[in-house]
Amino acid sequence: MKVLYFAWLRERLNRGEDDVDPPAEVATVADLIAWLAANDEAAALAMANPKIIRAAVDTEIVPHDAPIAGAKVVALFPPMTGG
Amino acid sequence: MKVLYFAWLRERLNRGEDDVDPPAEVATVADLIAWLAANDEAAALAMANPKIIRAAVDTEIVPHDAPIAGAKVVALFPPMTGG
Amino acid sequence: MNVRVETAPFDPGAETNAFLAAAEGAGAAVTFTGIVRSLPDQQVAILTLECYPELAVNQIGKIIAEATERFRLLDATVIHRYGQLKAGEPIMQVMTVAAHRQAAFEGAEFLMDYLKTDAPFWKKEQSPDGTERWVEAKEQDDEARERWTR
Amino acid sequence: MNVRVETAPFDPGAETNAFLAAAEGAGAAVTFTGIVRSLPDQQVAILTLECYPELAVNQIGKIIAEATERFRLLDATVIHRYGQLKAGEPIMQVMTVAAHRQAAFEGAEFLMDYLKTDAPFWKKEQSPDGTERWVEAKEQDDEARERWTR
Repeated sequence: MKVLYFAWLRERLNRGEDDVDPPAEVATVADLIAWLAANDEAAALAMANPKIIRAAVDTEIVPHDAPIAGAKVVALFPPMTGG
Repeated sequence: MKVLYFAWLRERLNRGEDDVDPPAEVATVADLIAWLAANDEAAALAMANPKIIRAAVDTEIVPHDAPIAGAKVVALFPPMTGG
Repeated sequence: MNVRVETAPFDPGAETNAFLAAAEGAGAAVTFTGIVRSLPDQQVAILTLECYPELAVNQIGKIIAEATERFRLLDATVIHRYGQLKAGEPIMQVMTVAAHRQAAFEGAEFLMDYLKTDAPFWKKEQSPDGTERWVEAKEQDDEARERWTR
Repeated sequence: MNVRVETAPFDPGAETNAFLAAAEGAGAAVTFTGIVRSLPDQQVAILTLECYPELAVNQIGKIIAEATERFRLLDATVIHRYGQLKAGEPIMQVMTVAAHRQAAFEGAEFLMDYLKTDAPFWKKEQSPDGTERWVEAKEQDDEARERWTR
């Protein structure tokens, strides 16, 4: 599974993406964020406040309780500031 | 004093303007409309419902109770449909 | 601020670009273009706009001044044609620019609502079979204008 | 309906003209242009827009589809750039066309409000002295979007 990072999340992690293979109990976006933070100090700091992280699974914006099973790409990013 | 007519008011009167010299007791726009109607059958028909006539005195839109003393140009016209 | 009341056609995009070029440092620009509409159930071959140009320039100038102050517009332009127009031709254009999008949008809507009811233009539609009718003032246009006084 | 997410500059007026040319029989067209703003007390030399293009195209397409149905738009286009932009450059443009002005205005405002909060772009401002800062999401943008769900 590919995980993409954008904006200050990308900067704080110092990378734009990860290739990960989380265990089966990592079922939702919230689980994935917690799992990433538990396995990486930079991720723990960058995602210390998961509430402000938005997510998309396979180019669909989803809430944190959305499942990630079978997902090819999960994107994590701060609130959007387009327009 | 010049009186200008626009849109269907102009068409019903079959003219775009009049040169008039109303007596002093014709003090307001409302007086002028009544005086024009009293002196001309086409005007009487066209302005039978004075409420729907709008007026401008010297290129300022005014209510019917506005004075016309000293005015050079009074314009009478239906509700506007610009934009 | 710029008011143009004229018979000649105008190029909507070229007007927008000229307007934007003059508005440096601004963040948000809105252009409204009114076009001669022809609906299947109400076909319009020719739209004739009658106008009292001296009063139109005066009224539109006042409306722009009010919008500029009220919404803190950095600039605003109104172009309004009169004379004979064909279906699909641009009738008029309102352009506003402001620091923020809400002001630019509200300024343009305010200008449009007032132009509909307070600018001395009168529309006459001619259908393809030659029938003519004066467009009646709409109550909903009066209501649209009234919302700004609430 | 047309969505363009791209790095290249665009010509606001030329886009409006192309959009209008495709919208025959319509009565009202609104163009909103967002421009890189530089205020005296908050000078911006370069605005960098980060983007997730695949998601942006997807999200903007959904937003346009919703606006088109809700406001009965005859057509709508969104152009949104990303990459490095200088002060005064157009960032993005929304265009709507409808039979009546209220629909064209509301459609454009709806699109803008949703683009601000639901399209995957992130703005970073660089001041003339080189200081960089990520633009924070504004609560008022969330509120602006919420008005459409009431």
